[in-house]
Amino acid sequence: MSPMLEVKDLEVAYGKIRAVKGISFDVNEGEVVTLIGTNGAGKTTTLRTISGLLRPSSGSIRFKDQDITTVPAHDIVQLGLAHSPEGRRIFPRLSVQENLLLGAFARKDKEVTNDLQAAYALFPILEERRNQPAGTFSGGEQQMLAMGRAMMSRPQLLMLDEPSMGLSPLMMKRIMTTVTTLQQQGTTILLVEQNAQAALKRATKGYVLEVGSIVLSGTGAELLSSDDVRKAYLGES
Amino acid sequence: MSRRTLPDSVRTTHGSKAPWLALAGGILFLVSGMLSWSYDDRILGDLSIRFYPAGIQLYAMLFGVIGVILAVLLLRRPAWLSPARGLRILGTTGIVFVVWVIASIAYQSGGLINANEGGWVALVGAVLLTAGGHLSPEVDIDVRRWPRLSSTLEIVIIVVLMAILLFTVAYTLDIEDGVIFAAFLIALIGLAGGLLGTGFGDYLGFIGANNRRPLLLAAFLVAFLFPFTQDGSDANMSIATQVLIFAATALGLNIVVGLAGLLDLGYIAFLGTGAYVAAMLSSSGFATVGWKPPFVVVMLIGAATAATFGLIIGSPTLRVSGDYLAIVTLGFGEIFRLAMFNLDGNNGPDLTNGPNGIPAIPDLELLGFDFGEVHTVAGIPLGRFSNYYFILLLLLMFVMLVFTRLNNSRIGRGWVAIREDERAAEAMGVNVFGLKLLAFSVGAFLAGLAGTIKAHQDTSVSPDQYVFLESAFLLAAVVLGGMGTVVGVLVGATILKLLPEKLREVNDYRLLVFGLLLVVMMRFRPEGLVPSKRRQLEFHGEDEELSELLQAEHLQTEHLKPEQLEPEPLQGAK
Amino acid sequence: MDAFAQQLVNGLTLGSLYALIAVGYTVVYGIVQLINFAHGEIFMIGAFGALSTWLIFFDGNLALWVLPLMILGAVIASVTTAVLMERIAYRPLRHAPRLAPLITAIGISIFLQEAVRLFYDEVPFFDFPDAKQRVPFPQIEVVTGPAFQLGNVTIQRSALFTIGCLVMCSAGLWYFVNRTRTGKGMQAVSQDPDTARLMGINVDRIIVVAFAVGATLAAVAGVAQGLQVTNINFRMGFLAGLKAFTAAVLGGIGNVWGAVVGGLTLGLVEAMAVQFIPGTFGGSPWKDVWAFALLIIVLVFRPQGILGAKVVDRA
Amino acid sequence: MTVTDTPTTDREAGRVTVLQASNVTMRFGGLTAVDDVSMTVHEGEIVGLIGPNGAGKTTFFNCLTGMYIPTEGRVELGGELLPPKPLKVVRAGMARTFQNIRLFANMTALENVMVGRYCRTSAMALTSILRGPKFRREEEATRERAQELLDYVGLGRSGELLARNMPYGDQRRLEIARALATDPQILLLDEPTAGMNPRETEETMQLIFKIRDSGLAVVVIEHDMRFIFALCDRVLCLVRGSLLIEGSPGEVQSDHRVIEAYIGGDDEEETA
Repeated sequence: MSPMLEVKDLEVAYGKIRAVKGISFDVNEGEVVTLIGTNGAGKTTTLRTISGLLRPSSGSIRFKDQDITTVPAHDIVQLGLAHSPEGRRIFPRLSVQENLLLGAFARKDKEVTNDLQAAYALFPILEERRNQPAGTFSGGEQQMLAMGRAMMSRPQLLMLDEPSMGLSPLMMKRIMTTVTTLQQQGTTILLVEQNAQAALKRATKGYVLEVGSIVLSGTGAELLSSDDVRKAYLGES
Repeated sequence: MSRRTLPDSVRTTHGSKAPWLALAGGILFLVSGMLSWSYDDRILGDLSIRFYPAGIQLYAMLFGVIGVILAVLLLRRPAWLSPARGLRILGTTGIVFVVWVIASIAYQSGGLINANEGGWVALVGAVLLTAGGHLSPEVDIDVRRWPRLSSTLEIVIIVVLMAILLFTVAYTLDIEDGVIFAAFLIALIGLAGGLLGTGFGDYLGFIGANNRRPLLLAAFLVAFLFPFTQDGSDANMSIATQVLIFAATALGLNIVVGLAGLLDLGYIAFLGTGAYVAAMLSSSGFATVGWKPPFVVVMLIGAATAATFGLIIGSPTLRVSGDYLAIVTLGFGEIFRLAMFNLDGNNGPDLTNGPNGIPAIPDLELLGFDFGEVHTVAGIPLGRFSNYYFILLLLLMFVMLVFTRLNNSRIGRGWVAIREDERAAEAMGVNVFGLKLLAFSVGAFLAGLAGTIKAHQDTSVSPDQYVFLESAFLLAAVVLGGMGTVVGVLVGATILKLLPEKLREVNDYRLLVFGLLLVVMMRFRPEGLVPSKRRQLEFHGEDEELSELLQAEHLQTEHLKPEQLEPEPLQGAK
Repeated sequence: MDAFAQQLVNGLTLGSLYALIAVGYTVVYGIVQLINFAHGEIFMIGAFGALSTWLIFFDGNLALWVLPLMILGAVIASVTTAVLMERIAYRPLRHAPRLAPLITAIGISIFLQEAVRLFYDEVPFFDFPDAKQRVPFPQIEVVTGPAFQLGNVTIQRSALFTIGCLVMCSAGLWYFVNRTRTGKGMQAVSQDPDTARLMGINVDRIIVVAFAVGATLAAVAGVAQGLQVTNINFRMGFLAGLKAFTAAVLGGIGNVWGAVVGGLTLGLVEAMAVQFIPGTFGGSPWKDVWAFALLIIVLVFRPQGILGAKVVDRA
Repeated sequence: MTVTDTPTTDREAGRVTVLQASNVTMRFGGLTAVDDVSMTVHEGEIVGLIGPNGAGKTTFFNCLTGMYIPTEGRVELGGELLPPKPLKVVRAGMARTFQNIRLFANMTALENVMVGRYCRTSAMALTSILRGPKFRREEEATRERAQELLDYVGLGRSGELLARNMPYGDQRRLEIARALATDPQILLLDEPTAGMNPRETEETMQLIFKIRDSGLAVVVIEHDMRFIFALCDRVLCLVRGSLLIEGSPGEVQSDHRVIEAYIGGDDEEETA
């Protein structure tokens, strides 16, 4: 079976500066795959390119056996690939419910209401505050909203960019638990995280990025026990 | 900048035919000059006689001569010249030229049937030239490897070129017929482009860069001599003064727009301020102020008033985003016009005579020199407009001096930094607000200065001279010519003032074409005709080839003439 | 007191007109941060579109039922122009420095004025009047004609029509922005275009819709203006556009309701200035000056405008 | 206003204090981005600022550079209250670089550094137009100083390159040269090695040491732990807006709270 997402020799440049220098990786159905690495390693750029916000300078991206390298972002969502961006990027002046419904913007079916209930079930606090403007939320609540919103498009593959950024340990755990829940419910997940420990622990597969290239890959457990990873990303000497 | 040419495969298979195609094209052009172009002998200076070339036929033959020269060059394949580029320019403009002439014949004499064989032959010739140019290989030329001439010889070349320029300008302005005028301009672009495109242009630029001071001197000498070519006639001198005042004002605006990057849509108001101040303080019987100071004082007051207005309008609005500034200045321009319209004694104090304006402003008199009289120098009479021409030339030189010196200084660097990244500039200690305000008020000051002279030259001021459209024209001169450059604005101002004067036939469509021109320019060449290299990059950020080119240029000047980096183009002493 | 009431009516009428046009500036700005300087011309073309519709189909017929069809004609003309303008001139410049679209806008503005001036009477197959002078606008019955008197206050029928248009358009706009899918999409794009794309929103389409919405309201304003002033001309868009932009800034550019509030405020300020500024600086010759002065004052003290926010927002 | 005594963590009391931030709190609406953070930086010292993304480092940094005025607390530079405008802050002797390089892309390297000299030169409009000897001397001095600084950061031969065409690492160093051109007492570096390869990172470290040794105080925000712990004399760790710990690299590195909050400890057990 071919992988759900297949990234091949991807290169992305801002002007002359190459942020991603020819990386290849794939994500199989049902997996949680994580990209880890320091700031500026090219993780976010990779996700933005997959979801169509950036155009690669070379390389290809295939999703469910379809070449999506040049498909515009708004069409990619409809194929079942959702992207919860770095910094959450919720629509601050819209209410929670409006934010969630925008997540289903691309859908034409009638089951949106059910999914809204599903999102509320996932994060009950969102339902309590459904009419509140999202901009007044705390970081953790915004992250829940962003994830809920991404799920509203009924994605087969969900890309999460730094979901734990700036969150308290408790909230971070809450978010990470949700990642596992979503996986169990059948969503494939591509996770970009700075918190390598937390991410690798849940990942079936991991890739380590350094300055735009993949320097290491393996299963989550392999990477967790790798000396290099422990030194570079887990602060152990 | 992008060089769109044929694929290499086509060029290798058919490249050998290129010189012959070009040669045929050149010969066809030569022949066409001997043929009849028009059945109708009343139009375009009679093109109906065979073997007796008149104006336009002569231009066609010039195309032929240069085409043949380039074709021969192409056959000999010199390593240091690129005839291909010249041919492409020559051929393409040749097509435009012939189409323009044939279209004009058809339009003026009522049908394409009146276009005779000459034009069609020339059209084939032009196409062949273009084809030859596109098929022949590009030669990378490096003018630095051309033989160096002695500096005296270089200066001689500059002087000769300037003399040719003077002659050409005088000739061009003498053409009465608008269509022939335009045809000549097109031919001029094609012929000059064809010759210079081969690499001579780069070489001349190189010589010019090595002799900036002689070049400037020669240029001003030519400008100074221009009135002497007019034999006392005021017709062209009147246009020339218009061009000068327009250019000086546009150059002032270029400080604001091109250097500091602030869009001012009400700039005409500052010119108006200067003009109104001069009018009110003049000895016109309609002047509203009793005080009649000498003109030098009037100039200073006019300019200072304009600069003050600049400060008043600038200080509150320069902090907000650029778009707002554009509209606020537009609003200010309207306020100025309305105020001048209203201040007639019925609505507010009587300062401006309202819609009637202040007429009968007397001619200037400076140091006993009466600008209204004809003076004879070396047997050549110089009329009223020639007198104003000289003082306006001085004004233009002054504005150029201010422009270049501010640009090449700490202040100029600050402006570029602000344009590039305002927040970063501020964080590096650049006084962003102060520099913007400076640009705004210097621009206003210069416009005010120009206005005081304009009032006397026009002999009247009225509100309808200072409408938004005039501001738009000034802005267009800056944009068309090239933001941030002196030469560009001079070119832009000349085109925008000269063409409507000469092309009276299409005068009604003037504004339509103007509007379209702005849109097309912004789409395809936002950096203008003679762009500042840096501006070009700002508009084509993705163009790596261009940025490397500019960099090479930097290195080249550095490498060859270190003192060239010293930004003192107008300094007299070494 | 009567004078005040009279100026209140005048101000609201004028303000309604400004508000209708101002929405176009603000909607487009909210989505693409572009000041569509040529929007005044869209208003002008709306008026000519209505006139053309009348001349082609209903020449001589002044019955009320003609009016909606004239408005429809106006809307078609304006929207077509605006959408073409976006597609041909603005879209290629989406990532250019900000100077470029602004200068393009000036070019379009001049081009459209001149095109109407030169070619309106030369449109083939139709006998249109020469637009180089003022062109009389059909005075539809019921909405023109004798004014109402309320005590000493005169209320023109066309004034009521103009205010009515604003009320209806505002209601329609509210429904569109808040209750339709596309409206929601617009709100999302104005807050965060990149994330909106991730939601599956076609940003290019939303931008076209924004231009179209603005053009629709401007077209209605064009008809209202024609009925009120009884004639139209190719230059009518310039000053109206400038004032409407002032109104948009006044209300807080990017904010739809700001445009409405700003328009009404500006109209009232102008009307009151005519009446209540004493001495020789009062009266109608100076009202435009006061309007622009107000713009500058607002920018100094409250650059974000009366209603502040930077986006298409809920009231 | 009482200024607290020099913090006890300062192991080398007696050195000149360059920058002192006391109890800085920054709120946006209801959100407290920085909560009661104090920091002292001495001459010839490198202080590191770490913390997870969104921990308020950048906000705190912006308070230090005068971009924001803190809601509470004060920031003093050389004993004087930090002036409220970025411009004046630079003149008072503080220079910074940016997280995502903000060079003047279409200017040459030399011109970029010359812009940095702006606040230490004085030629105004009239002087620039008249071009007296003073103007020329100043212009010459500016150029010389800029070239000197390019040499200093190792870009001496790149002066005529456009900033946009320079390699990434060179751009970072150019930004430092430009900042140094303002003659600062203290240099604030925002992620100076982001996106660099190990060799470039090492070179940058040497450069920062060199700057420190010339007597400047340096504050560095960085994510690269190895870099920070090798570079800094003292490290502050911010978490969720407040100061978690301040100490020597060794102390911070081994603090279990830092590992837990930032580097990512065994969250399962910790929060259970």
